[in-house]
Amino acid sequence: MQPDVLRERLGPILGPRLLAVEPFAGTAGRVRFAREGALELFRAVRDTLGYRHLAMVGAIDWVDHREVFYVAWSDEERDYLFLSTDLPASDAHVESATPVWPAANWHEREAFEMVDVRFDHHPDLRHLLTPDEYAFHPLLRSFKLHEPEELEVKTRNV
Amino acid sequence: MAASAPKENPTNPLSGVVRPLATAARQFTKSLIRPSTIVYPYERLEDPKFRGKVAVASGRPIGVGDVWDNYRGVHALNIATCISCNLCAFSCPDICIEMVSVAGDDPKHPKKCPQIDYGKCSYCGFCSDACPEGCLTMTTRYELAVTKRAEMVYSPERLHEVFQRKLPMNPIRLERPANEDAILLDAPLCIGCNACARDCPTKCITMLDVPKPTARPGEKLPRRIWKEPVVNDSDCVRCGTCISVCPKECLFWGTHK
Amino acid sequence: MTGATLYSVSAALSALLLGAVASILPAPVSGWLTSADVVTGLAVLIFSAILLVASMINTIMLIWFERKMLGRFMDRRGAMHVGYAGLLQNFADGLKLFRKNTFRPQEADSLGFYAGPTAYMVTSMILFGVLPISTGWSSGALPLSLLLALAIFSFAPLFIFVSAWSSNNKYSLIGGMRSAAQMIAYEVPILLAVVAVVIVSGSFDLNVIVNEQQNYWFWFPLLLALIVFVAGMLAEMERIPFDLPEAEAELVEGWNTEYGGMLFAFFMLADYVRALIGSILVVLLFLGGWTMPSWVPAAATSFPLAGIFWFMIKTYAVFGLFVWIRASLPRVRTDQLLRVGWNRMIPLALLSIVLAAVLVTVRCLPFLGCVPPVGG
Amino acid sequence: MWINMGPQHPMTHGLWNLRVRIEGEIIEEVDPEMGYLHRGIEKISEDRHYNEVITLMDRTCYVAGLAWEHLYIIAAEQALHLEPPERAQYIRTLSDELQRIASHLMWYAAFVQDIGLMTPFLYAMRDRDLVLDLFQSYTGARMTYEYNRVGGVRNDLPTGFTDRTRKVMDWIYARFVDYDHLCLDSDIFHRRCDGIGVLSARDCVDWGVTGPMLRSAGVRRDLRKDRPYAAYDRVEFDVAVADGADVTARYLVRMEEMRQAVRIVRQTLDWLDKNPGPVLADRLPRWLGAPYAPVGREGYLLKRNFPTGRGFSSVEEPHGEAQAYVVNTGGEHPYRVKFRSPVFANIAAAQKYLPGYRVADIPPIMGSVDICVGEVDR
Repeated sequence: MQPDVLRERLGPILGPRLLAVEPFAGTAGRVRFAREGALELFRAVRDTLGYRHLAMVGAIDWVDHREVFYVAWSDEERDYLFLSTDLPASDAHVESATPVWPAANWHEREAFEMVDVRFDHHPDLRHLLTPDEYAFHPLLRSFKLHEPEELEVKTRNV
Repeated sequence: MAASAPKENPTNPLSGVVRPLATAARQFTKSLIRPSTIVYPYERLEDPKFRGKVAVASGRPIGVGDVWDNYRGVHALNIATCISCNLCAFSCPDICIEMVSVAGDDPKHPKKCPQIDYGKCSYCGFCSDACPEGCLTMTTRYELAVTKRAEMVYSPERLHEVFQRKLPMNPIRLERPANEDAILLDAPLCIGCNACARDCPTKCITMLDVPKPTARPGEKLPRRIWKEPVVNDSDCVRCGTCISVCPKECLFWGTHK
Repeated sequence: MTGATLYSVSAALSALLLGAVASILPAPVSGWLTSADVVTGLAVLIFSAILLVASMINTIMLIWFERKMLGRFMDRRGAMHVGYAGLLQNFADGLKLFRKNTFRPQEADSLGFYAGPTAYMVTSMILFGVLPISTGWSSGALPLSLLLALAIFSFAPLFIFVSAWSSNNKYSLIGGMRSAAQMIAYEVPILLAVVAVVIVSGSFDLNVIVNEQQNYWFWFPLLLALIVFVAGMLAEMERIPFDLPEAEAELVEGWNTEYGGMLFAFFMLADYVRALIGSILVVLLFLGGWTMPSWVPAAATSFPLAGIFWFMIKTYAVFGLFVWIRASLPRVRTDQLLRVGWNRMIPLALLSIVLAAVLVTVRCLPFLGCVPPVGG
Repeated sequence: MWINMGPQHPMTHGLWNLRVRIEGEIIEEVDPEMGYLHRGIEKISEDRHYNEVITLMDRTCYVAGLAWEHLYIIAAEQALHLEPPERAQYIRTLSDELQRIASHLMWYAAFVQDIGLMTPFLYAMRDRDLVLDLFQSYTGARMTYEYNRVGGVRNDLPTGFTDRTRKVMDWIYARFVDYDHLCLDSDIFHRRCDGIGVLSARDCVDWGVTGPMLRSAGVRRDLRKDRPYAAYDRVEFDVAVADGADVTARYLVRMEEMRQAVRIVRQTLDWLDKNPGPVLADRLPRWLGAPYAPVGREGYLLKRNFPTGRGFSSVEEPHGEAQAYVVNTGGEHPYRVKFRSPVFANIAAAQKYLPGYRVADIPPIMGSVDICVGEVDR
């Protein structure tokens, strides 16, 4: 499925909330959309275009804004589709994809704890990999790694 | 062939018990004389007797032969040929290599050689790949158990001891890429301080005189030594020491036009 | 009943010892020491000490035997380092466990937690006093020794359940309940299979049962009973494929999850004691006990310890069969195990009783010879 | 009653916690808790040179290191606009398939132990050792290979390697019969494994389940066929599919995949024998080529502009479909690396395929998922 075909088929459904469809090697295209149309887009991508399998959900911290991306796979097209949306860093939230793709559950939990993106109407938005009381979001750019010297372990024998 | 249909369930419980029993018994008879185990502290896989044959059946030792040629174990360092270029330390992803002084001929300018902390080392081999002189290589030695954390740190002398044991060494030497970058000079910035030539581990930088321009009236000439570094590309190991010691940041990586 | 028996040896030893001690003591004490009661009492003590040491050494050797044999099934060597071919490895393991601190979970019930493994161990060890090993090498001709042995053998689920419950651990509890269910389910077919043997031999006395097998061993005519008995014993001993109570894949270590150090060693050792006893019972009931095959020359049969020699060979061979099964079969599931126990094993055992009755009626089998008259 | 299976539990094969609510022996509800092995590999990657991330890839999945290296390398090469030489592609294909055999043997070993069989565990580990010997002979390590490089692979195959590999493949192929004798022909195996852990094809797709679990439900999907990468479009093989979607079906799929892997390995060996050539792209930028540039030097990148790019790759890893997403903003470190592990989704679907079965069924079912916690937690 070519990017222009994607634009043709998704345009009428999303209208202005479809921002751009760019070619992206390794996938059918990169669909950029405004977050208001998230759930409609997911439904359209799954039911109309046939991308039934959600491969991954991730988030990137671009300091000034955050990007959430979704990768879906279609058995008919034998290809991936890349969806992404930009969220303001101060108010990073987007509709959860779990009603459409149950597979999004854990991926969104991970994005929530790592990049501090909230997913509205997620059934169970807890931390996945870090403890519940962990107050940091490790994959934000503001989270700096320690220099190895600082982590030097002092032991009795040394 | 593609869709391997599920085999029919053994309907007869008796045969469903007899087949596994027979298979285990067959292995039992095979390994009665000599099981495939290699009794490790007494027999070693890297022993020559296990080499050069694919002996996999029970009753004979397992070994695929020559598997130790590329092995990445403890490093061996030849202090004599080390040029203190720092490339190993820079290429180390785990920051476990530190350049420390070793006692040498010249007490005033001690030579710096890598010291490796095996508590951090991941044996990736990037350092020995990066070593331009082939003096830091990896050997087949893999036994490192010690009782104290400090003993995990191998000083250059200890690494040299490993080298002197003449263990089989990793023979892989990587080719330099054809289009690798060279050291270029941003000439107007240079002050001719000789720092690069002084610290160059291969001594491939020579300071050549540049003509001192005659000052026009009213123009103030920069205060500098009128020399410029020239890099001999064939000798250069691309360690970047000159770039890091340059006080004016006038040296940089690039390709010749 | 020729030659020395274990009791006669210990009685002689006791008389010798007491006589030596009495000779250096004043008259009233020495007279009391050499009196028949004291000599007999010490003889019993020596007898049980010898029996205990012999059975413990055998149990530990059994563990070694299993480790080495399982190793060969798996194309490896088993224990190799301590002693020749790892012979002393289990002693080293035992020493290590003995030196370990035995701890008790805070919420565990103290009495049950400590009493469970001890009672389990003790009841298992007592059995050695009941089982005859060779002619005269038993603690006496008990007329119902088979019943006594099986009764003591079936104490185990109680103690396992007590120790599991008092560990206050969910895995232990599940393991204990499984263990109790499984052992009770397999008690019944085992007893029914034994009934077949009893019908043919006409006695509950193990000595008599063995003597009945002089002409031919019972394994062939009572094959069905043997299969039921071995399967039931596997379940009783909690060995693969019936080791659900301690199925380590789902229940960590089952009912002994919370045990460490010497208490764990008690469980481990008692498990192997029970394995040894299971093998001995199979040998006694079906493989002719200490009787020798007919091809053994007569000169060899009269050798003093020949009976014990053959007995041990058979016992270890039976245990080797258990190891072989362990090496090749996966573990079944609880519900399947219980279903097999109640739905398959009991009918098979009943059928074997019928076959035994037929055998007693017919009395003689082609190629094998005749059963001696019942009660003989 | 809630019981915690893990984080220290024989069933888990790694560090994770399966919380199970049981009623008697029947599972009512499950709640997997992950994160015990979280090492922040995605975060560390942001602070590392492109080639240095490879050392992390071996540790992401410690039983399928070469497959994960391959996954990352494809994405990184795409982000950096590089093309590896053809011989390197074949070597990567060979490595992937050898790794698939090694990983599936590891799975087999762990799985049979879950149903109480100890003997095939050692058979599989012994035969896996031979594959590890092969890895050692050309990558230099048995577990952490660090063999792929951006733009190719580190070194060519040693002499005599192809002959040795053929012999080992013959040996292992013959061994598969023994494995089937001990499991598939065993009555108790079928009693334990038939009809448990069923996850229908529709649920598989909904929950993002991939790999042998998906193919065991009858869905013929394999990235090696659907979107061929490396040299998979130039070798012949069949996709292993089974019906039933239960534990036995997964067993059949994996065994068949190992047989197909042997087939692919033989073809790549034939090609590699005939076509010598370079294994590392020669037009690498200095800072990616070997030997490696000092990465700590700031002066280098300040004065040059590098192309930016995004790389997305997907690889049929032994456990399923893995995806990597690498964002290159022109620095010497990747800006963001995101990995998607197949086991991540396969465990997330546990609430679909575990309830209704018994506690004793948990080990075989979770064993048939082939869990590698390293790549779930990353």
